[in-house]
Amino acid sequence: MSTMLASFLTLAAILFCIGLYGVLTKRSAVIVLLSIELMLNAVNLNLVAFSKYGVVPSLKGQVFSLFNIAIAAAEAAVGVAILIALYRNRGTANVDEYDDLRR
Amino acid sequence: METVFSQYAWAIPTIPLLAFLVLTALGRQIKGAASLLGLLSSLAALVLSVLVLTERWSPDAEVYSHSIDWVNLGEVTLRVGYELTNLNVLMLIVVTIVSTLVNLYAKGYMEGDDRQHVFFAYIALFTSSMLGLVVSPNLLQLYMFWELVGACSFLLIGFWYDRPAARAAAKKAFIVTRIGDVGLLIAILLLFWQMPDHSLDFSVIQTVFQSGDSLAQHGITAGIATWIASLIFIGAMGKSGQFPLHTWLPDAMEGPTPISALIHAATMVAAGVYLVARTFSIFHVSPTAMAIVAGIGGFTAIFAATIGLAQRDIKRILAYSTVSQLGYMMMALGLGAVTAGVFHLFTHAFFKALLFLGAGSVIHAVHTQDIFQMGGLGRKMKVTTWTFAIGAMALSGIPPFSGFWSKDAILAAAWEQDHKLLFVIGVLAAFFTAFYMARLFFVAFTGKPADDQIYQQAHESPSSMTIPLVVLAVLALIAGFVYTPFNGQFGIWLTGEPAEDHANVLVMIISVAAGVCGVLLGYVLYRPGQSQRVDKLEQAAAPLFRVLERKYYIDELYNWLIVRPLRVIGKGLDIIDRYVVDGLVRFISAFVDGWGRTSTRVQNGQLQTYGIVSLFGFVALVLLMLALGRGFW
Amino acid sequence: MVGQISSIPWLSLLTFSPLLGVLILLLIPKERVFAIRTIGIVTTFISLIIAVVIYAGYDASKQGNTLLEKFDWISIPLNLDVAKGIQSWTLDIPYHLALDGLSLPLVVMTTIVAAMSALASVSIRKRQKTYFILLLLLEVGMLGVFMARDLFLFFAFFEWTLVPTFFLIGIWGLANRERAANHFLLYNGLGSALMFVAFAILVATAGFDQITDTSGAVKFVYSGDLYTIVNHLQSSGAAANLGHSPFFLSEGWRMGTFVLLLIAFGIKLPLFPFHTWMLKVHAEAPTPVVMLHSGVLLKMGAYGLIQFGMVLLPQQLADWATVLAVLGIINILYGAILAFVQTEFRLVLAYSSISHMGFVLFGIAAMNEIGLQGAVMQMVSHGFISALFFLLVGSLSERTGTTRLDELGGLAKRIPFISALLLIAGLASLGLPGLSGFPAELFSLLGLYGNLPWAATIGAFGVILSAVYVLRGVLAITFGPIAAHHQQLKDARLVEAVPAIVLTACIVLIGLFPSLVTAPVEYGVSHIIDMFKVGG
Amino acid sequence: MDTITVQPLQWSELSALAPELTLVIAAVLISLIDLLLPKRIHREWIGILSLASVLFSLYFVVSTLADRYTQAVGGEAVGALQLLNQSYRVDDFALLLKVLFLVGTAFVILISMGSMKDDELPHRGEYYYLLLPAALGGMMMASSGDLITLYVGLELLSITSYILVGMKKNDRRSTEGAFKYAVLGSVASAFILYGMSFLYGMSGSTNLIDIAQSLTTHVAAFQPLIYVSFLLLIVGLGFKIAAAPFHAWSPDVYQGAPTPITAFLAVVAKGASLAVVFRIIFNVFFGLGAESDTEGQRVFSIYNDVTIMLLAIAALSMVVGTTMALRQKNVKRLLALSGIANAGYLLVPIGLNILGNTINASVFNAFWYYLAAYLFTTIGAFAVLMVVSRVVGHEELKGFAGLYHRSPWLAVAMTVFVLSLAGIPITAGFFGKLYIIVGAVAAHSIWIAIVMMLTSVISFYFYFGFIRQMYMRHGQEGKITVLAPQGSVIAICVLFVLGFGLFPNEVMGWLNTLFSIPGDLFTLTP
Repeated sequence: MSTMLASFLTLAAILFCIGLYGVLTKRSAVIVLLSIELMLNAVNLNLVAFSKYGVVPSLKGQVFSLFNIAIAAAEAAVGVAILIALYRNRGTANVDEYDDLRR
Repeated sequence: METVFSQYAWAIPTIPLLAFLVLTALGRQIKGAASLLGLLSSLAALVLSVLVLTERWSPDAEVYSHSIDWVNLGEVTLRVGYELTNLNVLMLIVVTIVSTLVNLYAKGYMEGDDRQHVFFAYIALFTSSMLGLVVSPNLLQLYMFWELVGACSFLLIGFWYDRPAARAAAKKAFIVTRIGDVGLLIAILLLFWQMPDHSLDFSVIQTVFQSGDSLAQHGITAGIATWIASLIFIGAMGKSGQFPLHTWLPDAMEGPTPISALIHAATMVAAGVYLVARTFSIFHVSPTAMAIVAGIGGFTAIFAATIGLAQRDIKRILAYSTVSQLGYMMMALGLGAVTAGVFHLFTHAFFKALLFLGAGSVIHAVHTQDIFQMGGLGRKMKVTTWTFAIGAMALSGIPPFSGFWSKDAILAAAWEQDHKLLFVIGVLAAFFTAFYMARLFFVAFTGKPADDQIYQQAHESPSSMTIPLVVLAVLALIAGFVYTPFNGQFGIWLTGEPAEDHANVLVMIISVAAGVCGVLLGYVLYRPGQSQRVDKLEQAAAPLFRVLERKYYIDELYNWLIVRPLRVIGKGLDIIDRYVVDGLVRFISAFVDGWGRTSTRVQNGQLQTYGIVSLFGFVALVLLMLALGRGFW
Repeated sequence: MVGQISSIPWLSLLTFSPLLGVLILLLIPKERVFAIRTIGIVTTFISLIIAVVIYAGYDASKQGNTLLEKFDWISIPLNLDVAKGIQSWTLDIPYHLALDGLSLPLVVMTTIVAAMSALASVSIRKRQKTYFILLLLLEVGMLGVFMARDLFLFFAFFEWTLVPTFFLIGIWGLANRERAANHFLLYNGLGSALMFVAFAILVATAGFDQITDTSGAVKFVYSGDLYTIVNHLQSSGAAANLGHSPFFLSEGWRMGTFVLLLIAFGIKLPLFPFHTWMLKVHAEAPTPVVMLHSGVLLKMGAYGLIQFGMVLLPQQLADWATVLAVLGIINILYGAILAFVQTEFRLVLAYSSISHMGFVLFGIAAMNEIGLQGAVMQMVSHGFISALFFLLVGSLSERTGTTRLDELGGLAKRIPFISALLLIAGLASLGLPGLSGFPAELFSLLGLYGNLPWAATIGAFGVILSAVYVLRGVLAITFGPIAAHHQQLKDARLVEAVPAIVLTACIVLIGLFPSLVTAPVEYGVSHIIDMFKVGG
Repeated sequence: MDTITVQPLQWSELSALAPELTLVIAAVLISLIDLLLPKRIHREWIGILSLASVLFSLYFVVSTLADRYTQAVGGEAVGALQLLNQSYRVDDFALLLKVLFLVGTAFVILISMGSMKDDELPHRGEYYYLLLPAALGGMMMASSGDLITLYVGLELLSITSYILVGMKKNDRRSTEGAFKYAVLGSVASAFILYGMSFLYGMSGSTNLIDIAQSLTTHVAAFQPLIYVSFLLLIVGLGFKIAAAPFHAWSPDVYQGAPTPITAFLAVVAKGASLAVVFRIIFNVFFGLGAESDTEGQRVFSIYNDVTIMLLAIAALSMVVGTTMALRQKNVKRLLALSGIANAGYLLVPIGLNILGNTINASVFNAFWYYLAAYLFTTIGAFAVLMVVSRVVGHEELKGFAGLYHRSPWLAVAMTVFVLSLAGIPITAGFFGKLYIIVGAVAAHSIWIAIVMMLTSVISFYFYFGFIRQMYMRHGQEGKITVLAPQGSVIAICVLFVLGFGLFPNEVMGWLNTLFSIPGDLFTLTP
C-alpha cells in the first residue's frame, strides 16, 4: 500500500468524520445537508484514490464516483426541497425544533 | 363343612348398600318408610351373618375366601372380594346386631326429623362399609372401607350441619382420623413393595409373617416389620381414638346419639382393634411394636379414664369411657392376648351401645346432656334406668356382667406376662371407670331432681327405643359367658390356638375389688339425698379437677402446636406467593417493560439523537468484533 | 408402533367435529340465542358420541394397537447443496393423529367435560354466538393436542388453544378479566415458546428418516414424527445417523432439551413456581371456561410431559426422577397449605389443583406402570372433579353473587342438591375410596414408593392436608348457620343438574371401576415403561 | 489500468429486462400525462395507470418465473442471466423478490385509492407515479450484480421514498418525517458507499463476484479491511432495514408518512434492503477466511464472525422492537416497531452460518416465505388501520375499540393479521417463524431461536392488544364502510395469510424447485 494511498484514505476518513460530526451536531438544517455532501464526497475521494493507487487500479472507481456525484446532487435537491416545505410549515430551519414526531 | 351361606356372604355388605342407594334415590318420597327399609336391610344382614356363623361353628372351619380382579396395573393386580374367618364372622355378628338395634332405636329417636331418610341412608351406607371392612380379604380393600366408614362417621357427626359445633366436630373427626389413616396408607405402601408378588392379602401376610424364618425368606428385616406394624398401629390409633389421636372421639358426640352408639362406641371405633387383631402376625414378630401397642393402649386406658372423672356431659363421659376401654383392648393386643382383646371388643360393643342408647333415651326425654341438671330420672324412666344400670355394671366390671369377664381376661394376661405396670394401670383404670360410672348413675338417675322443669318433661321413651335397650341389656348380661376363665373354647375358635388357662383367682379378686371400690366411692360421694348441685370431686381438688375437665389441655396444645402454626405458615406462604413468586413474575415483566421504556426514551424526536444512537451501535459492533477475538491487528 | 388405519377417519372426524357446529353457528343470526345454545350443546355431544364410540370399540386385547391417521401435509424440500451435497431432503410436517391408550381416556374426558361445559354455558348472558364458536374452536384444539403425534402438529394445536381461551377469559370473565387473559396468554405463550425450541432441537437432530417409497426411490426426510424421533434417540449410537454428525444429540443437549420441556409443560401443569397465572384464570374466568381450563387445559401439560418428555427423553427423566418427586412434594404441600388459608373459594380450588397436579408428577417420577397409571388416573379424575367443582361454583355465584367463604354458609339448607354434590366433589377431591380421586392418588403413591420411598412418604401427608382444606372450604359453604339473605335461594335447575349428575357419575364410576381408565392406559404406557426397563 | 470493455445490450436480453423497462417507460409516460392532463380530470386515473403498469411488470416477472419453473422441472439447469457487463443479474433470487416488491407496490397503490382528500395530498399524480421508480429501485437492488447498480437502485428507492414520505406537504408531520428520513437516509447511504469503496479498493472491481474471488485470494492481507467494509455496510444497510440499533428513525418516519407509504416503507423498502444484505453477505462474505481448526475441520473465520454480528443485530432488533412496542399507543408507530422486530427475524436466515454442521440450508426459502408472510400481514394491517382511522379520525390504538361490534368482518380480518404477526398457528406468520427457527436450530444457533421465541411471546402482549380493543372494549358506535380497493386488499391479504398457513407446502416446493444457492447466487452464465 503506497503512502499516497494511505494519505488519501486518511484524508477521506477525516472528511467523512467531519461530515458525520456536522450531521450530528449542527443546528442549522442547511449545514446538516451540507455535511452529508461532505461525507459523500469523502467517499468519492476514497474511490478515486483506490482507482489510481489501489492494489488493483481500475477505471471503475472513477465511474462509480461519477455516479455518486449525480446521485448526491439528486439527494441534495430532494433534501433541500423537503427542507423548504418543512420550513414553510414550521418557520424554522433548526433541526432540533423538528420534534413533533416523538415516542 | 358346608359353605352354602358363606358363598353368599358378599350379600351381607351389599344389602345395606342397596338400601342406601334406594334411600338416596327415593328418600324424599318414601319418608316414613325410610327407617323400615334401614331396619330391614340390617336385619337381613344380621340373619345372613347368623347363618354364616352357623357354618363356622367348628373351630377348624376353613377360611372361606373369594376375590375378583379390581384393577390390573401391569404385573400387579389389585383384587377385591370377601373372606370369612372366625374373627370377622364374630365382627359381622356384632356389627349387624348393633346396627339392627340402632336402626330400630333411631326410628323412635329421629321421629319428626324431616331429614330422616338421609339419616337412615347414611346409617345404611355406614353399615355396608363397616361390613365391607370386616370381610375384606386384603389390606387395601380394608383401607378403602376404612376410609368410607370414616366418611360416614363424618357425615353423621355433621348430620345437624347448621350447628357450628357439629360442623367443627365433623371436620375434626375426619381430619384427626385421616392422620392415622396416612400411617396405615404408608404401611400399605411399604407392605406392597415388600410382600411377595405385591400381595396385600391377609392370608399371605399371615404366611409371610409367621415367624422370623419366613420373614428372612422373603427378605424382610425385623426393622421393616416393626415399621409396618407401627404404621398400621398409627392407623388403628386414629380410628380407635388412642392417645394422642383421641381428641376427635369425644367431640364426635355432637352427632345424633344413635350414631354415637353405633359408630363411636360399638363398631367403627373398634375397627382399629380389629385391624390390629387381623394383622396380628405382623405385630407378633416385632416385640418393639407390641410394646408400643401395649404402652399406648395402657396409657390411653388410664388417661381417658381420668378425664372421664371430671366431665358433666353424659355423652362425653361415655365417650371417654369408650376411649379408655379401647385402650384396654389395645393393651390386651399389645400383651399378645388377642382373644382377650377381641373378647373385650365383643362385650364392650353391647354394653357400650346399651349405655349410649340409654343416654340417648335420657336426652330424648330431658333435652339436656348435663348430668347435674338431671337427677331422679329413675322414677320416671324405669326401663331406661334399669338397663342403664346393667350397662354401667357391665362397664364397671362387676360380676357376672359381661364386662367383668373380658376385663378380667385382659388383667389376667397382664399379670401372667409379668407386666406389673400395665397391670396396675389396668386395675386403676378399672377403678376410675367404676367410679365415674357410679357418679354418672347416681347423679343422673337417683336423688332429687336438679331442675324441676326438666324433670317435669321427662318421660319414658317409646317402645321402639326401649326394646333395643332391653335386648342389649340381655346381651350385656350374657355375652361374657362366651369366654369365661372356665371355658376356653372361644379362644380356640377365634385364634386357633390352644386355650390358655387364665383362671387366676387373685386377679379376679383384685379386679372385682377395683370395680366395687369404684362404685362404692361413687356412692359415697354422690349418693342420693345429698345436694347434688356441686361436684364433690371438684370441691376436693379444684386445680386437678380443672385439668381433667379441660382434658389435660390437649386440644389447646394441638391448637397451639399444629393448627395455629399451620395457619401462620399458610399466611406466610400466601404472602410469599403473592409478593415473591408472583413478584418475580411482575419483576420480570417490569424489567421487560422498563427496557422498552428506556429504549423508547431515545425517541425524543431529534434526528441527531437518532444518529448518535446509531453511532453508538456502530461502536458497539466494533467492540463485539474485537471481542470475538479476531481483531484488526 | 403399529397402528390400525381404519377406513373411516375417526380421529379427524372427532377432532374437527366441533367445526361443523362453528359453521352452522356462523349462519345463525346472533339474536336467536336459543338456537345458538342448542347447536353449541348438540355439537359438543356429537363429539362426545364419537369419542364414546371410539372408546367402546377400543380393543384392549390387541396390545399396543392404536387408531392412527397419517397423511402428508407439509413436506418442504430442503436446500442442502451448499452444506452437504445431498439432494432430495425434505422437512416433513405430517398430519399425524393417533389415539393410543394414553390419549384415549383423556380424549373421552375432554369431550365429556366440553359437553358439560357447553351445558353450563347457558349461564352466559352476552354474545352467545361468539361464545359458542370460540368454545367449539377451543375443543378442536384440545382434542388435537391429545391426538397429535407430530411434534409440530402438537405444538400447533397446543398453541392454538391459547387463542380461544384468551377470548373466552377476556370477554366473558369477571372484573379483572383482561389482566387474567393477558397473564394466561403470556405465561402459556412462554411455555409453548420453550417447548417449540425443545421440539426444534429434537427435530433438527433426531428427526431424520430414510423412506423408501413405492417406486423404490430413497427419500430423506426429517420430521417431527414422534415415533421416528423416539427411535433415533433410543438407538444411542445416534449417528447410526447416516454418518452425519449433526444428527447426534449429546447427553448435555438432551438434558437441556429435557429441562426446556419440563419448564414448558410445567407452566401448563402448573408447576411451582410457575403457577401464579393460573390463579388469576381461576379467579376471573367464567365458570364454564374454568371447567375446561382446570379440567382439560391443565392436563395438556401433564400429558405432554408423559407423551413427549417421558417418551422422548426417558434417561433424562430417570436422572431427574428425584427432582420431579421433590417438585411434586412442593406442589402437593405448597398448594395444600395455601389452599388452606384462602378465603375465596375459587382460589381454594386453584391451589388444590396445584396440589393435585403434584400427584401427577409423583406418578411420572415413579417410572413404573403403577405410578404412570396413577398419573393418568389423576389427570382424568381431577379433570372431572374440578369440572364438577367449577360447575357448582358457577351455580353458587349465579345465586349468591359471591364465592367468598366468609360470606357463605349453611347453604345445605336451601340448596341441598348443589350442596350435596359440592360435598361429593370435595370428598372425591380428598381421595375418598369409591370416588375417582382415591385410585389416582393411591396408584401414584404406590408407584412412587417403589422408586423413591421417602418422597412418597412425605407426599402422603398431602392426603391429610387435602382433607383439611377441602373440608374447610366445602363445609364453610354448605354447613353452619345460613345467612338471612340466602334464605330464598333456589336449588339447581335441570340444565345445571344434568351436567352435575353426569360428572358425578363419571367420578363415581371411575372410583368404583378404575379399570375403565387403566385398561386402555395399560397399552399406552407399557411401551414407555419398557424403555425404562431396557435403559435400566 | 485496464480498460472497461463495454458489453452492449442485446435485443434478446431486453426481454429479460421487460419488467424494469415497463416501469421505466410507464414512469416517464405517466409523469408526462400528469403534466399534460387537464386539471379537471381527477388524478385517481393516474393511480389506475400506475397500478396497471405495476401489474404489467408483475406479469412479466411471473411469466419469466413460470418459464424458468417449467425448465427447472424439466431438469434443465437454469442459471442466472447476466446483463450489462455482469452488472445486472436476472436470477430466481431477484425474480422471486421482485414478485413481492411488485405485489407490495400494487397493494400500496390500491389502498391509497380514494383514501386521501385533495387538500391533504396536493400532488396526487406525483404520489402515484413516484411509486413506480421506487419499485424499480427495489427491483434493481434485488437484481444487481455490481456495486454501482446496487447503489443506484438503492438511491432510486431511497430518494423517491423521501419524497413520498413528504407528499402531504402541508402536513407538519409528513414533512418532518421526510426530512428526518432524508437526512438519516443520506448518512446511511454515505456509510454504505464508504463500505463499498473499501470493497472496491481491495479488489479493483465493483462486480460482486469479482470482489468475492479477489477477497478469497487475498483474505490474509485484507482481513482488517474486510471487517471495516462489512461494518460500514451493515451500519448503512441496517439503517435501511430499520434494524436495531439503527432503527430510531423508523417510528417517526412511519408515523409522519401517509399510511400507504408507511406500508410501502415497511414492506418494499425494507425487503429490498434485506435483499441487498442477502446478496452482499452471500456473494462477498460467504465462506471467507477458510482455514482448518485444531481438529482438522474446515472453519470460516471471517464468515463466522460476520454471521455472529448479523445475528447480534437481529437479536437486538427483536428485543428492542418488541419491548418498545409494549407501551406504544399509536398504531403506526407500533407497526413500525413491529417492523423492527420483524427485520430482526428476517436477518436470522441471512445470518445463519450454513457452512457449519447444518442439514437445513434453505435459508432463502425461509427468508422469502417470511417476507411474503410479513408483506401480506403488514399491508393487511395497514389497510385495516386506514379504514379505522378514517372513521375515528386518529391513528391511536384505542380507535380499534369495539371494532368487532361495528364491523365484525373487519375485526376478524385484523385478528387474522394480528395472529399471523404473533406467529399463532395456522397462519403464514406461524410457518414463517417455524422455518426460520428450525433452520436456526439446525445450524446450531439455538440462542437466536430462543431469543426469537421469547420476543414473539412478549409481542403477544401488544398484538393481542388489538384483540383486546376490538373485542373487549367499547368504542364509538356506527357501521363502518370499507372502500372497495381497501376491502379487496384486506380480503386478498387474509386469503394469502391463511393460505400460506394452511398450504405452505406448495409455496415452499415451488421455491425450492426454482432456487438454489450456488445456482442463483454464485454461478456465472450457464
